[in-house]
Amino acid sequence: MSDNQPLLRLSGVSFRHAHAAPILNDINLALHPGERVGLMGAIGSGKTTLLHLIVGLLTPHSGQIDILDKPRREERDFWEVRERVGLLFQDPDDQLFCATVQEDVAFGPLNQGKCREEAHQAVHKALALVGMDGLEDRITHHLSGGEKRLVSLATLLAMEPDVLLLDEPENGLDPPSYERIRSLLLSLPQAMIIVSHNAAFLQTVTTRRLRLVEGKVAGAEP
Amino acid sequence: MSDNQPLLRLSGVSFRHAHAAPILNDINLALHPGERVGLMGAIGSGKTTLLHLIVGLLTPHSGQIDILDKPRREERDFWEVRERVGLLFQDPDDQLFCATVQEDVAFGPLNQGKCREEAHQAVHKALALVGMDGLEDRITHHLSGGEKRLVSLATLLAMEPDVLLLDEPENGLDPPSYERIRSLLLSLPQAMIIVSHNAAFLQTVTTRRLRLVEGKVAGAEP
Amino acid sequence: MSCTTHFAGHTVIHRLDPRPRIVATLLFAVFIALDNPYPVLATGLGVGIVLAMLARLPARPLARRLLHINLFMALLFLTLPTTTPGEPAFSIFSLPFSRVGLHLAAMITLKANAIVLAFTALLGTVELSALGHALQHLRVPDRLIHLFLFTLRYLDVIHHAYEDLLRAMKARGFRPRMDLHTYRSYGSLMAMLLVRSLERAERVMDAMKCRGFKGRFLTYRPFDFHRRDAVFCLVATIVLCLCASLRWALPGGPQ
Amino acid sequence: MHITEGVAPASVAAAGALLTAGGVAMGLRAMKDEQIPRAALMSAAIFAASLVIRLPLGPSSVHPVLNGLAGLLLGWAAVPAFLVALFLEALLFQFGGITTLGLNTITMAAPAVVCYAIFNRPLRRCRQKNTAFLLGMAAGVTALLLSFALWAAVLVLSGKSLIVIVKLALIPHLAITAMEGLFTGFVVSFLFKVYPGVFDLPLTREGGVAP
Repeated sequence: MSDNQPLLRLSGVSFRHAHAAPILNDINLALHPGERVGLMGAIGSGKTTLLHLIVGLLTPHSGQIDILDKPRREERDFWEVRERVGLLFQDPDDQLFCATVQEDVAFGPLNQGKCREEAHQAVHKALALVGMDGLEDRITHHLSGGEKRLVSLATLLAMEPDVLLLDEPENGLDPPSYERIRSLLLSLPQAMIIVSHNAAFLQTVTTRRLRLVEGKVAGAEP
Repeated sequence: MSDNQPLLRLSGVSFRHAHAAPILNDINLALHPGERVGLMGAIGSGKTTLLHLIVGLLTPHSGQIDILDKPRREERDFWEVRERVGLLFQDPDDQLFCATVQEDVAFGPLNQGKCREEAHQAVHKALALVGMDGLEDRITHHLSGGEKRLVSLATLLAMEPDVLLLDEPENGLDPPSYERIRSLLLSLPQAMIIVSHNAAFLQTVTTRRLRLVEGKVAGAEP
Repeated sequence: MSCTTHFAGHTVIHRLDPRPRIVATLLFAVFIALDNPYPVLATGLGVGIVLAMLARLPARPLARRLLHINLFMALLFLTLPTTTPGEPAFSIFSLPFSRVGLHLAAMITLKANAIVLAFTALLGTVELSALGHALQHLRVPDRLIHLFLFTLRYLDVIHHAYEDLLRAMKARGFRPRMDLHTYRSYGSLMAMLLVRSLERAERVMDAMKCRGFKGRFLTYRPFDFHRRDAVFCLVATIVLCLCASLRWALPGGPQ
Repeated sequence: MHITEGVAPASVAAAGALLTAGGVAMGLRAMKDEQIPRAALMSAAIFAASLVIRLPLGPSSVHPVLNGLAGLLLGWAAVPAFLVALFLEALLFQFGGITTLGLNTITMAAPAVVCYAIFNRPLRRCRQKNTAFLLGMAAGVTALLLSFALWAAVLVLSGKSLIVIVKLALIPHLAITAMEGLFTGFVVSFLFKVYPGVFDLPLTREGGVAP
């Protein structure tokens, strides 16, 4: 590991649902600037749970989460986290809840307290980044699968995050969209954690890869 | 090809959605008793479409489908087909819709006109086959991903089909469930068409493999 | 396939700002729904027809809508004149058709067709989420607007989920019959989709939180008011005034 | 069972609009911003089902109405939910209409709220699957009978001679009511088994407890 401060660090984090076996058990993990970490594991191994813990959608049963040099415990602590750590959901239909692309991408910046003019510029910039500029007025549910994924990513980028958490960003895409997402992720400067089943994809996109097995981070793979 | 009658035969079958390019173009394919055919191809290459055509959920644009020695054209023709050809959907959440495992597995037999007692026996037998006996009263929605896949398979087996069409049966399973599905498929007597992205899986499970490329069956692979 | 599509197009009507279209439609509909003499209703129907032509509404879907309405109207024409007592206008097979009944049925039919045509031409041509935002600009409560927009956004998603499950049921040999098995199966389908909708609602809420939602909904869509919109307002005002003066000037109108 | 455009005279339509405005205000007050997605998704599921599902009935088939179910799940929020659904139906299919929107909302949503008031609490206390089925069935039947009564009242207020339409609709409506009862019973008993907390949701709204 490098000696600069990690953007986020999980120390001894465990999580379980009420009355169930632990899903995550004593997880230790750090993400440094410039890193792109791949996270693999079977269905139900807790990959998504891990991402949700980082942005405070779930609360760990034990352990500590430090993000951007501060310990984060309560809902209020995570308000700042969510403005600087963007989470891409598995299903774009969960992420894109507004009627048009424009409104959806503007939702984050408006919540950050930006005025309409600034939000408008952020929308434009984010859509240009993912190569979807000019589609501001498209109806969200008329987009193709690949377009939805790209717009979802734009909704995150419009908030100018330092970290991206991506839950199966390539899953279910046709070859051209797949390639587009792949090269886009390689071109972005943010540190990332990318969850996927696709070893080949992670191999080309990430700088190191981890596997979740029985609630533990089971050593880095090549 | 063997000289016995094929269970199903597609002759020159083409399909396209309204106002779109053809997805399947002049497909010829036969499945004989005892065969397990693997079907590969990129996302969007029409693998799922092909399975849906066979059970009459979609209607081909041209060409002929013969199943169990009869040409099948209209909805009525496929009523019999659906009782003898079981289709496993990609996403178990599309297949399982009843409150308990028992009700879900009994759904097919009840549709076949079996009485409650007979249906109950069919349920028991099918769950035993997939190694899930004793779970009759579990809430389907609360099962794990691997369990849902096995129960989905049981819902088909309860109808005692002659042919199984399986859409990515191994996708996303953890190693134990994967192994369980693999050995289960090898032990079943039915002829099968198995769609998958996983070449290694198809290699060990199927007797021959085909690939869909640009709407055509592009020659058998070893 | 989408079940939430409007009558898209590029006509003069489509290009108008939705806000004055909403106001004009409401005023027109309320006015026509009042007691009116025949010439006013005929004028109203004429206005509806002109609007439908200006919006170039596609013939088939429009015919289907009008048929739907007018089947009910046909029922009124059969029942009202034969059951309403009064001086008979004519009789068929010695069954008298009363003048009062015929008058009532004719009034309702004219009103309904005039309103439906204007409503479809002016509001059926607005993209639905834009309509929601236009209503927001017209001071409809924010929560009601967001309820509308969310319902609209997820209607197709849920509709697809229904179709996928129905297809899977069909693949397992399901054929709807009039028996308990069918009702129970449809009941399970409905309930399963409710459960999945609730879970999706939680994920949507999570996605909103992740993008900085802190309890207050902020969305915004601007509209532009052009000169053609001013012209539309002027024409709409003139037409409504003419109809109103016709109503009060004619014998039989309110005094 | 919608009231068609043009049938109701202005006074009746205005009364319906006023009542609906009051009900909607109640419904919106009982709902917080973060509960909007949940209310919308549930009402979208109910609305979509009422379009897609066709229950066989004799030689024909009918769509379920589902306002009893909506009441059990949404409470007062059923009123704005039905306003939205009926507005969409008027726009997309010309069922109902713009001048009768208020009347149609009351016809559908008032029975929903009544069902909520009568059946929600017993349902939350109930421990038996069969009781849940019966409560659901009672809610479905009550809602449809009330809706029919309101619909008939609106027609008769609109013109005494329209009572003939009411008479014609009575028998088919009773058949539909029976089916709706069975259907709602099955839905409720499923939810009771799989997701019993779902019937607490309207309450968290009023109590202001976090979801």
